[in-house]
Amino acid sequence: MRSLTYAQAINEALGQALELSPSVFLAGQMIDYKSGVFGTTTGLVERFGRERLLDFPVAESLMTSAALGAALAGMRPVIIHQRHDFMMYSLDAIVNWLALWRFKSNGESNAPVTIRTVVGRGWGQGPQHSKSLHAWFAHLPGLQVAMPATAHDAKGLMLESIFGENPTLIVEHRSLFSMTDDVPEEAYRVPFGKAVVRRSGGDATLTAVGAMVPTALRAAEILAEESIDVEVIDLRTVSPLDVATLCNSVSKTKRLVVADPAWRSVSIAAEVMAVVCEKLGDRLAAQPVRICHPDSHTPMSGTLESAYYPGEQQLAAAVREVCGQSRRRRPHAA
Amino acid sequence: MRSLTYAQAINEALGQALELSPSVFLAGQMIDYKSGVFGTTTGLVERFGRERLLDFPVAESLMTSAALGAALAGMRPVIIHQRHDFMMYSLDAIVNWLALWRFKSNGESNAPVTIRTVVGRGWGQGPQHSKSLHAWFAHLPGLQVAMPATAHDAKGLMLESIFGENPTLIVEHRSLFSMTDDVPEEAYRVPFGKAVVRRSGGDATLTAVGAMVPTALRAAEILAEESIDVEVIDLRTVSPLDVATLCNSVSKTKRLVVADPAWRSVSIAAEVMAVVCEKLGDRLAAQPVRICHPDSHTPMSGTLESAYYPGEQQLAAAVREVCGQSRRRRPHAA
Amino acid sequence: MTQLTHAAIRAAGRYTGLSLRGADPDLVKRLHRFMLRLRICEQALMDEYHPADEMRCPIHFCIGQEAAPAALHEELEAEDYLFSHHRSHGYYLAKRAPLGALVAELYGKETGANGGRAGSQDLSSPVCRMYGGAILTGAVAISVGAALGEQLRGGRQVSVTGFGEAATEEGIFWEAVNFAALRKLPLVFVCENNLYSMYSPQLKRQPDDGISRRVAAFGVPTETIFGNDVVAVHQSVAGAVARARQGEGPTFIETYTYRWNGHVGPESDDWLEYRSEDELGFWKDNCPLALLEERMLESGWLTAQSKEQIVRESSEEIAAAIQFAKDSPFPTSPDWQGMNYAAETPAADALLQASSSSQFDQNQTFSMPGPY
Amino acid sequence: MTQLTHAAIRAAGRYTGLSLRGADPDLVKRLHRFMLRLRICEQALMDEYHPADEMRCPIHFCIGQEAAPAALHEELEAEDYLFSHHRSHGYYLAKRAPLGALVAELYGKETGANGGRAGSQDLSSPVCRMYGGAILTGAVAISVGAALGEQLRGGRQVSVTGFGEAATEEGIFWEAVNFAALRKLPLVFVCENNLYSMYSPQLKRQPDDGISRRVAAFGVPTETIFGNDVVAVHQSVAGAVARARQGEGPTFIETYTYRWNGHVGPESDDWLEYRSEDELGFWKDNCPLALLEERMLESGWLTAQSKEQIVRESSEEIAAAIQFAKDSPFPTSPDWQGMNYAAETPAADALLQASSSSQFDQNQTFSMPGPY
Ligand SMILES: Cc1ncc(C[n+]2csc(CCOP(=O)(O)OP(=O)(O)O)c2C)c(N)n1
Ligand SMILES: Cc1ncc(C[n+]2csc(CCOP(=O)(O)OP(=O)(O)O)c2C)c(N)n1
Ligand SMILES: [Mg+2]
Ligand SMILES: [Mg+2]
Repeated sequence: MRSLTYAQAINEALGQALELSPSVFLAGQMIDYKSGVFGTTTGLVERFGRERLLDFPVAESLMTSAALGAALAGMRPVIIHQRHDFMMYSLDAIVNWLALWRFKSNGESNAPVTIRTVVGRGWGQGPQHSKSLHAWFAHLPGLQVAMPATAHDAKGLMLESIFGENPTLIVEHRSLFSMTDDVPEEAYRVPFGKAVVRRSGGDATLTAVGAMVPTALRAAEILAEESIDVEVIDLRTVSPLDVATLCNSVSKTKRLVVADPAWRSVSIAAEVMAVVCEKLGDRLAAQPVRICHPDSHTPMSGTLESAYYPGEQQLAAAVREVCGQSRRRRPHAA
Repeated sequence: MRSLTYAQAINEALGQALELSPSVFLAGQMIDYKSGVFGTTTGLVERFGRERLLDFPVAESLMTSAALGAALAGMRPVIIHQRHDFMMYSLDAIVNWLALWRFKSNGESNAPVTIRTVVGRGWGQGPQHSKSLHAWFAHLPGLQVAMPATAHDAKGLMLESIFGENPTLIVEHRSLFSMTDDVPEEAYRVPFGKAVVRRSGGDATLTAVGAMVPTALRAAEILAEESIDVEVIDLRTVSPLDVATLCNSVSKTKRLVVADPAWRSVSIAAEVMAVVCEKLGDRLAAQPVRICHPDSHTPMSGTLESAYYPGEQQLAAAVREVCGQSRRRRPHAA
Repeated sequence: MTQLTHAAIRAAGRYTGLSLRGADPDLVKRLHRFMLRLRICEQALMDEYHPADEMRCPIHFCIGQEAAPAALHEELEAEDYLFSHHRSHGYYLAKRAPLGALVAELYGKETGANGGRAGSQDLSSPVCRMYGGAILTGAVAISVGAALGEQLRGGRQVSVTGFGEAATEEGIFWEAVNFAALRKLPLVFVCENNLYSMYSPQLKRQPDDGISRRVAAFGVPTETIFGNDVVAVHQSVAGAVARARQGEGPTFIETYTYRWNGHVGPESDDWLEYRSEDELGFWKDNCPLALLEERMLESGWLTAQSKEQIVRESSEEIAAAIQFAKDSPFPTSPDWQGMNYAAETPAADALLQASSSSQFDQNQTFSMPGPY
Repeated sequence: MTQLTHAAIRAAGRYTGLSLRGADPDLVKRLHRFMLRLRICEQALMDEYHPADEMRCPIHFCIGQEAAPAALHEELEAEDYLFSHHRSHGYYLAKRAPLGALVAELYGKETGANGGRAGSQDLSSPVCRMYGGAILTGAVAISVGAALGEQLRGGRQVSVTGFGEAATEEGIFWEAVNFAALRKLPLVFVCENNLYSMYSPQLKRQPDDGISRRVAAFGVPTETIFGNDVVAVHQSVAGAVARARQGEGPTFIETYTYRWNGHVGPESDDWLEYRSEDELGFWKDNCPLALLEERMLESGWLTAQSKEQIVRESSEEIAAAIQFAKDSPFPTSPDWQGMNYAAETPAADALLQASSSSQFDQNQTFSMPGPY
């Protein structure tokens, strides 16, 4: 099958969406230049023109509200933030309006707005350019949150969001843009709320999201050489969360490690641990472990960045810990 | 000892802070009228004048940034939001500036700003007037978050925040304003990160926060009549979280119920379950349970409000569940 | 008056400018009827509010501010968009949304405009394209998007947004003005300057009484008018809506008016001493209904009898609406998930293929992004 | 030129207005030296950036925009506040913060101005009261607070905030202007209008080239000036700072200028074709240094020799700073908790009593709050 980078897959999804329906338009700063938000919009303005790719003023808050308003006029807007940090200006629009639009209209009016947001990690982006607040948005009713880890899912979740009826946040990690995957040519969908088992194993469940998925897979490779058999789950969307896939795996392995590229406290990792413990809390063979960023803003300096971002070795160590903690008795199949 | 309402205790704390230091000032809409934000500022303008109680324009974002700037000039600002929902406009100022001010200055500059925010629950406040996003703020490094449940703690945490060096959010539930407690007259402090055991018991740990604390205590009374002995923990601050007090209790009771007045997913309740399971996850006698608001915006209608907000009966039922689930063998003391 | 301001209006004494010369009598009668009906409905709701205590939600009444909704009622098409702030009832009725559903909403009933989910301050009627909300200036920003959507799809509909003078203190207001001017959107701003944000007077919050001047500096045409002259308000609104519909861009209308009732709820808040009896008296003396009725009586377009009939009909209408609300059932057994998320995906079903799954190559290396 | 705009400046041809008449030669020499030093430092950093790839952070250079920082360098006291956006180096040096610490910060070293935590775009020097940050307009809003703090405590210090024309698109900018005007704060806004937000020209984002007109409508005095005439910029800044210090309120200065380098990083971004060679050529021809040097050479305030000396000294200084940065250690073993939270509470320790504990009465009933 055809291989595309994550950035190319997004670009293709956007191009197909613009083709499929005249109600789709994109808005964001500098989306109509060749640089095209890391290549994800490059070439689209030549095909669709400036009335479908709006280079928006630096007014993130209005951009979000305007997307909601345009949705009322039948449009399916996609708005784009070059950094997740920039969209902090738009939180009133999201929290008080977009996410509760359907609710306050008693289900009569939906707001199919897609918000793309890029997490800046890398090359000393520093504290105002590398946040990822996916935990916040997953706390919020009425909004869906996707964190595609592969080019395949980036395209399918983008299309599912644009042509779905709920407002959606798509969190894209800059470090994933150059990674490749098989990507079908047709306009296909990846559903919300369905995690995928990226690797099967019986010794421990390693749940990861977004940029931590490739890291988790590398950790699993390391552990395989030590005969530790890890099941790697890619959540794909953090709202809704696929509790069934999670619990199926943990009821088999009885051991859980969660890898989440975000601050540790009150994170998606905490939620994953909570939903698993709610169901299986008296049947775990080891205390669950989460591997996150420290509860600290992101430092610019390379040495501090290395200490800040966990890698495959830390994940592997965490899995060894949950496996070694109790006797290495293989749990019976659930 | 002297009894004050929660609102009176806050009023006294603010008055004492204004007296203790000329660098303290308050800002917020309509704080200098007799209504005084539910009585919490009534009478202060007569004592301290309009240059220390600034009736701010309807510009929550600027108010927050201006508080930070004023702190750089040596002030200790207290800003006030009549509803938590209104401060959504100020999130850029908090997330990208206030909470990371110390960090980005490498510890050279602190921002002692206190943000008071009122959660509106009750009398059909509806979806834009009853949110409580304390989970969000507890996820954020660099910010402290207090949720005083009693008049005593409301005063002590307010003073500790105003004269401490870290930016702090104080979440006040409107339903607590009329509740009384013993409140010492002097200007005293209540530390951050110290939970309090409001009632001891050995059968289950019931952890509550803010407006759920009185509810939890009522649930404990109900259960006491059934000879279920509940330990009620009032977290008091959700950032920092007092993990030691939590784990001490659960290692004794082996059973955990968390009551959190907020949406269920990715909540403080999830974090409490996560920190407990991280330490004790393979030693629980029952799956932990959280009692939260549903993952839904707040309806206005009274019948829906009643279904939305959990009460003491639901808490009691949850405790019965965790106690009944496994054999009622009393765990040995830890 | 060179520049219209609240101070200038007070200084000029009782308003004498309302003129029916050249006006269409039917139009004037409709404006009058709308205002009188609105007044009677609001008064009935205020009277009913407390003794019964069944409308369990904050309500911001609009007695004294009937003119702008009346003008909008006249000019807006069914498919036009009308956005409102917390003081929503006039705007709701301006879009011809049903009175019974309004009152039932206040009572939190399933038959309410929003099934009792929203209440007065978050009221909307999507089918009538009226959308309100309590967070200041939020709906103004959304109204820009509806105008943008119409412009992008080449529609003929106009977007109108009504709000108070305090809404201009939120930064997003100026983002809205900048963008509306930049794109010449089919948008009408209606700013009801009633002097107060709750209890705080404008000059405590803004450097001067010159909102329109500030908006004009962005290149948006503005009109400042005495807002209790419904004929003048209607004329401004009609012109602005027509220009917007013809693709001539946005207009900002500032109507100077005054709220008689307390900021929220039916009871007076004058114990807070934020406004003088004199001031309130001046504005009651400049009642938008009375100013119009004086002229209509003179010209014979209104008689004691014809007024009495409107009063009777409106009173009966609101009484029936209140009864309807009281008789309606409360919502039960909420489906929280369905209330917050749509389950169906008709567009995606029609346009997209089913998902295949991929074979992600887990051995490829992670490349840390470069400089920017 | 009636109204100064980018178009009018281009149309007028090469600038001829720079005049040294009546100027203090020492002042002019200091302005020149500052600009030349800044130019040389930025150029050296640009040259060093890529071959070495050791400055691992996004840097927004300011070649061509040296005049405003030079003017501020001249007028600000040590205790005055200076706020900056992402393009921070000129502002940092304007507050006399040490060059070595700047460069070490870019290299992410422990000896950096912020210990390598912040980098170029989030740079600050609290001890010199210079504060930057990369989120557009955020620092403008904070600068209002510093001015408010000074006003409330009766201090004499002035707050100055430097930013680009795009910062005025964020709503919070207008909240800042409204409040600064309302309270007549000791604040100076310095808007460097360099025509672009990254690659997007002003007229693609704003209805017209009239930011100052919009600000003036809030009652803030404004000055629009040709920003590459450092003498004019200095005069404006000096007047504004003096007025602010005397309690006469805020001033908004818009300096029309141009950035020679790419938006971010040392490499050209002209492959994006967002600006013409002609336009860049025009502005290089109107180099703020060259315009000044021509007049200084005429008046004998500068000679080839004296310039050569500044070049040599500055080159040595930046070379030493780069060497210092390279030789400095990287930060190690981070204390995440301490980096984000202060552990000490000196004020609370001094002013507050130890906590007693209370006996909360758990039997009191919960009272659901009333209407509002
Ligand atoms: C973001 C936000 N901040 C504060 C409030 C509280 N609030 C409700 S109404 C109001 C006054 C609004 O005044 P104005 O916009 O002039 O409208 P009016 O009530 O006078 O009709 C305020 C401040 C709010 N609803 N939203
Ligand atoms: C809130 C926010 N949105 C977007 C950006 C991305 N951004 C960085 S610099 C820039 C352009 C700024 O232009 P201007 O303010 O004119 O300053 P200049 O770069 O021209 O000096 C933008 C849009 C940002 N830093 N912050
Ligand atoms: Mg008003
Ligand atoms: Mg610029």
